[in-house]
Amino acid sequence: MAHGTNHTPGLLPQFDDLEQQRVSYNLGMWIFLATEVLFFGGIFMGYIVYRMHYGHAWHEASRHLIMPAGAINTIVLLTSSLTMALAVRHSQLGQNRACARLLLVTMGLGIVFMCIKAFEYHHEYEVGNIPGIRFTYAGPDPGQTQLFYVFYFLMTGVHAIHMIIGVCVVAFMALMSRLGRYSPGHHAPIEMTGLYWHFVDIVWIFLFPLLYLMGYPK
Amino acid sequence: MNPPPRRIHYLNNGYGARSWLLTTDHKRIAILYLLTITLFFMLGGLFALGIRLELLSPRAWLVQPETYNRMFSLHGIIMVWFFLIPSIPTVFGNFLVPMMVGARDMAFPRLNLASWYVFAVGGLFTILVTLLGGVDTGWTFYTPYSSTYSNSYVLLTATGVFVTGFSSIFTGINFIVTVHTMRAPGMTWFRLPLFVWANYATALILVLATPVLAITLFLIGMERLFGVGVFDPRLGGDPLLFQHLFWFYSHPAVYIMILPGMGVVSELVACFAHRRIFGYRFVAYASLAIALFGFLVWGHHMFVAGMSMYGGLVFSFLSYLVAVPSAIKVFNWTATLYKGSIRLATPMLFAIGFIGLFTIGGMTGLFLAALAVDVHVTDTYFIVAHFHYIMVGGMVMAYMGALHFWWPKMTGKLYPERLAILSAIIVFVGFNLTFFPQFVLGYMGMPRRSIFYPPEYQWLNVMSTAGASILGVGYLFPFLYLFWSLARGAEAGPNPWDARGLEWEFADSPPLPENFAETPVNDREAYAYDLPAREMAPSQALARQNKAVELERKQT
Amino acid sequence: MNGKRHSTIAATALLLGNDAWAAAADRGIQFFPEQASSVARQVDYLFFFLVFICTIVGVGIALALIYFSIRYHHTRAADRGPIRINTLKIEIAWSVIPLAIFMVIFVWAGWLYFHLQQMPTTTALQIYGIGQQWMWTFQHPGGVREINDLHVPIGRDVKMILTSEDVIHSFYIPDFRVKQDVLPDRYTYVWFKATKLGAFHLFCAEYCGTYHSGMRGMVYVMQPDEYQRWLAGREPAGGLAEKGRRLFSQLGCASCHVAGAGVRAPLLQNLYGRQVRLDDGRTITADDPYIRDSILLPQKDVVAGYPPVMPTFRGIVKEDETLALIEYIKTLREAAEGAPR
Amino acid sequence: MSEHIVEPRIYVRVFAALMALLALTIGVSALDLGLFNWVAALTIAVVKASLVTLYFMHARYGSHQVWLVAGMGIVWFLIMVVLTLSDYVARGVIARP
Ligand code: HEA
Ligand code: HEA
Ligand code: HEC
Ligand code: CUA
Ligand SMILES: [Cu+2]
Repeated sequence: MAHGTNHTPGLLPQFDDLEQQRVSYNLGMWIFLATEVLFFGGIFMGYIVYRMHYGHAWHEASRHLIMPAGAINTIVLLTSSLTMALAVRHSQLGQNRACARLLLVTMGLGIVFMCIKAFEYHHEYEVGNIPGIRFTYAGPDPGQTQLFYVFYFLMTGVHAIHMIIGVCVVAFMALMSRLGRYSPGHHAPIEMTGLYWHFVDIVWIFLFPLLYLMGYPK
Repeated sequence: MNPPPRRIHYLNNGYGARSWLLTTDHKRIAILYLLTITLFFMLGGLFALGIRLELLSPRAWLVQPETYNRMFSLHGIIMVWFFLIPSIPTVFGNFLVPMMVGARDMAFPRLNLASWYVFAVGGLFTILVTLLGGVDTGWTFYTPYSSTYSNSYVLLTATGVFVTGFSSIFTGINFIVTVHTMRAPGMTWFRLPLFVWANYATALILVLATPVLAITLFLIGMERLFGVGVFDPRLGGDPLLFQHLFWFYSHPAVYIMILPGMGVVSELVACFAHRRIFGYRFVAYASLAIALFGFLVWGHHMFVAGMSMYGGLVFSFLSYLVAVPSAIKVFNWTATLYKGSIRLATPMLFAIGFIGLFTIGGMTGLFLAALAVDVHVTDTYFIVAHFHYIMVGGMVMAYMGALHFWWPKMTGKLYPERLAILSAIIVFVGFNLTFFPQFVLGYMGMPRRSIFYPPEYQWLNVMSTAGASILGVGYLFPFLYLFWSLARGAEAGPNPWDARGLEWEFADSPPLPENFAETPVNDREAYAYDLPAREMAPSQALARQNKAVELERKQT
Repeated sequence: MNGKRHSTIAATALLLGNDAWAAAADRGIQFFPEQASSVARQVDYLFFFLVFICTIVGVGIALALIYFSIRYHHTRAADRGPIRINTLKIEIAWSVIPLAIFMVIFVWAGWLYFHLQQMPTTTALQIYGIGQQWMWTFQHPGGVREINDLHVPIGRDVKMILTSEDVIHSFYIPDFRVKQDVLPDRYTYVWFKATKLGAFHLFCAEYCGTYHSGMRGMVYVMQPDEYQRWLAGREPAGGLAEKGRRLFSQLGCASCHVAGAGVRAPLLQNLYGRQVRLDDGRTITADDPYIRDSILLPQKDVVAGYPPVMPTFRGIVKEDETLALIEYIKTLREAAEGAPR
Repeated sequence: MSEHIVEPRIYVRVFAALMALLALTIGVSALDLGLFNWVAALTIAVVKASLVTLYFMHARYGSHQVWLVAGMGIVWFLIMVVLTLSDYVARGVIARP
């Protein structure tokens, strides 16, 4: 500490006590998540407009996605959210090792999600459904169908970027936790990671029905 | 007697490049921002001079159309995102918000520093674009021109602005959290200075609007990279969707560009009228109301864009609602002067200039929100005049006012008052000569973004150019004498204006690295000009000396 | 051409070296646009009203600022006691009174806008306008085409049907106080009734690229008989509909849209203006955008009872060709039995 | 310490509810309910998201600042959607649901 005004471990100099610090971090993270809502909101806005505009073509196109893959991924992500919530709980109780373990599980599930996603992307590539890279669709309404895939890749792609960031952060947090950097009074970073992870999960909760289920029933 | 111990403050607390580039001190970060945005202001101003020079003639006499288009695009982009949006929040907001609430620093000092780096990276992108040959889409990036047809560095520019957006978001988060959790004892919400309220409202907009700009630019980038048609009608997209998303950000963004200025003016008017601000609560709530209602009116930029008539009516109506809180502010400032004890120092001149010019600019906004009139004047110089009146006549005036008002606090020096008054007058005159003719031009029908124009518009353009050169001189002056004052200016002392507020009453000029020797306890309303200014407690002076000795010892 | 004299680049010279410049040049110094259409005066009244109100308010505020600055200057003795006015009342007053004024403006302007948006019906002269980087093409009903200039009769409603070949443009005649953005792949409309003879500027008001400001011309308002003579003097080889008829067979439309063709497709006689039932149950009026969509986006609105087999002609027919086809389809009035005409 | 520590039991229950809702939304999508498919899918998604927010993210135990901020994100998104759609609907672009 530059001026040696306080000595509580983990307490940053601009704060008076750990409680103020925790509340600040928590609030900051929530505000960040609100910005994320609007960031995704922009794409969702586009989705809504075109979906209402090109209902038929989008309906058809949606059926070509691998719905079971999306469903499995939903299960994977929801499970990872559970393990994340439990990890945060352990860190609240000061059980750093248990926390680290659960964070690793969370991270693992995140990686599973990414693998399934990669498999799907690969499939779309094989079929030739990736606009701008390999788009060979030849059915009716090519423009509108392409637009569906544009949104599919935009939405899942931006989500996947968030997942990658999330996996990295969770891995780092697991390490820090294992090193015993946190205590019941000071574990705001873990909590924030948890908030972020759950948020990314929530985005997927919406993406799944919007992208995969709208083609059903015929 | 011993020589007084060397006074330690945030400026002499380390000199190396590291001590600046790795600083987490909000005051130093404010200085970093000040330098950066001054650079961008000069760059943007240079382009403005280029525009004005070219428009001396109705034909292309100085540059080619390609170049002209790049000039106004870069002018707009740089002035908006790299000067005006960061201007007051990141310089004075950063410097003052923690001090005004009585905190040692922002809630997230490292995030604060990160925001400057992110800003600098975005700025480098933009400078790179400028060097490579520029961008020609206008600051509005309308599709499908920007996504498909433009042959300029749209992608790089969009990346630059996208990156800078994160700097806005970081700053916004910091402000909100700081105001919520870092207030000193006794600093209740309704004792906060109005500058803090204004920056709080600004931060709300920064946080809620900027991500939409980010995603919109991201989509443009995708379109340019992969040729996918999110906004391209040829591929099934809708260009109006782009406009909706862009203005959903950019209209609130214009309030980002005025609210902090309003906050500054509240401080200046109260200080130099030596009076409690009239209708404190109304002014505070008006800031929040502007932030909120500002999100409901974006469609007024699209009245003739092919939006539905119904949409036009709704957005016009809402635009009138958002004008009311601005009106409240103008009336309250004016009323504050009543029965005041007025000193017409430089900051006050800028503040009065702000009120007058903002009123003109705002009231011409009412013309634009009037549907049938907007049909005629949209995309003409009337618009250009409208927003320069608000942004240059309003916000830049407020920025200059803030610079003069807090310069003694930031540097500990006084600037030469006479020269400063002279420059304020030059700026005012030059400004009106530059932009008033543009209202006339606009109603006559001269389209904006035009290098060629019919000859009958020439005389007004010549007037405008003449004004711009006067304006340029007016802006050059402060550069010189402020620099001069760093070396030669008189010592300011903690409270040269006899102002109220924690930063004046409890902190030195320049302040200590941690702002206050001990956390101040606030026992008053804001703007308690009816009471004498509070003195720093002797214990504070003592603590300061002890600290100085301690630092001295460390350095040797 | 006097263009060379003015500019070094040929393109600029070309764009700017036309008669429009000469015509504009003798206008001398002006402060105010001419009122050359039926709505111009109405818009100006509203404008003057706004100027009036805002001048009063603006001057009032300025005077107050100056007066207080002098009266209460710190060097002068003055009453500086507390203010004995009910703050709440005064705050409410200066919120509500401006709001009331704003509402007057809103209603007035909204009403006028509504008027501007009501397209004139049958009697209007319909002119197609196509914007492209960086010129205007106008097509009169007879098929007469002109570039950048627009000739219209005085005293008659003119309805412009506008579209763009590439980016967004904006059709703007300041002296008429009308403006409308022109979008690719979509029709937008604007109408005016010229009330003054003469030449008026026509601008592109939406930034559209390098020569955006060169994308302009003149609107010539003429007496109706003069306009007719002008039209007749430039009668093209074939009218717009004639061109459409040629395209109709060239593009193979006729192979489906005739009675007894292999593919079962609707006959197009009497289509224009009729109500069409679609296979999803909607009913839609067969207007310009509908026919345009039928050609360019056939799957969007499929006629009830027909298979959705019509191929899209997007990318195959240009905007002006689409217009010609539409114009031709409009002429298919008689309940003919065989192939059209 | 004002922080709330949630029992694992509750987490597991919430998780079970989420799984059930997932099954439900897939199930409902198999039935042809017309427009109601959309209503159902979105309602279920909103419920799921709320569960995650309230329990996993502890919003339920959060301060009203947190509620305010979280609410703001959603309300602002709705502002964007409602006003934008008001244009599209009035333009008649969006006809088919
Ligand atoms: C800081 C920036 C700023 C601010 C604060 C504003 C404030 C306002 N603006 Fe402005 N505007 C811009 C920057 C700004 N604008 C820019 C950059 C553009 C162009 C973008 C582009 O296309 O490039 C633009 C364009 C623009 C348009 C679109 C024009 C067009 O392209 O067709 C409209 C239309 O409604 C508009 C309206 C308003 C209104 C109603 C306000 C109101 O908030 C103003 C409220 C204030 C007052 C009204 C003054 C004080 C009031 C009184 C003293 C009350 C008494 C008055 C009476 C009773 C009459 N603005
Ligand atoms: C946000 C802030 C902002 C500011 C501060 C300004 C400042 C100025 N602007 Fe700007 N302007 C915009 C925002 C701004 N503008 C925007 C958003 C557009 C729309 C762009 C678009 O259409 O896309 C625009 C467009 C615009 C146009 C219309 C171009 C067109 O449509 O064709 C014009 C024309 O006169 C103009 C002029 C000026 C002038 C004369 C100034 C003056 O106030 C500038 C004064 C400053 C100086 C003169 C420089 C001072 C510096 C020095 C003197 C130092 C000298 C330098 C060195 C020593 C290195 N501006
Ligand atoms: C392969 C056969 C085929 C060709 C070629 C074809 N059409 Fe069609 N057209 C159809 C069918 C089938 C329909 C009815 C289903 C539908 O609306 O898509 C139709 C519908 C239409 C309609 C709407 C008719 C109504 O009653 O509402 C118009 C207008 C039209 N076509 C114009 C054209 C034009 C112009 C061309 C040539 C450029 C053309 N068509 C070429 C098969 C064809
Ligand atoms: Cu066409 Cu500008
Ligand atoms: Cu606006």
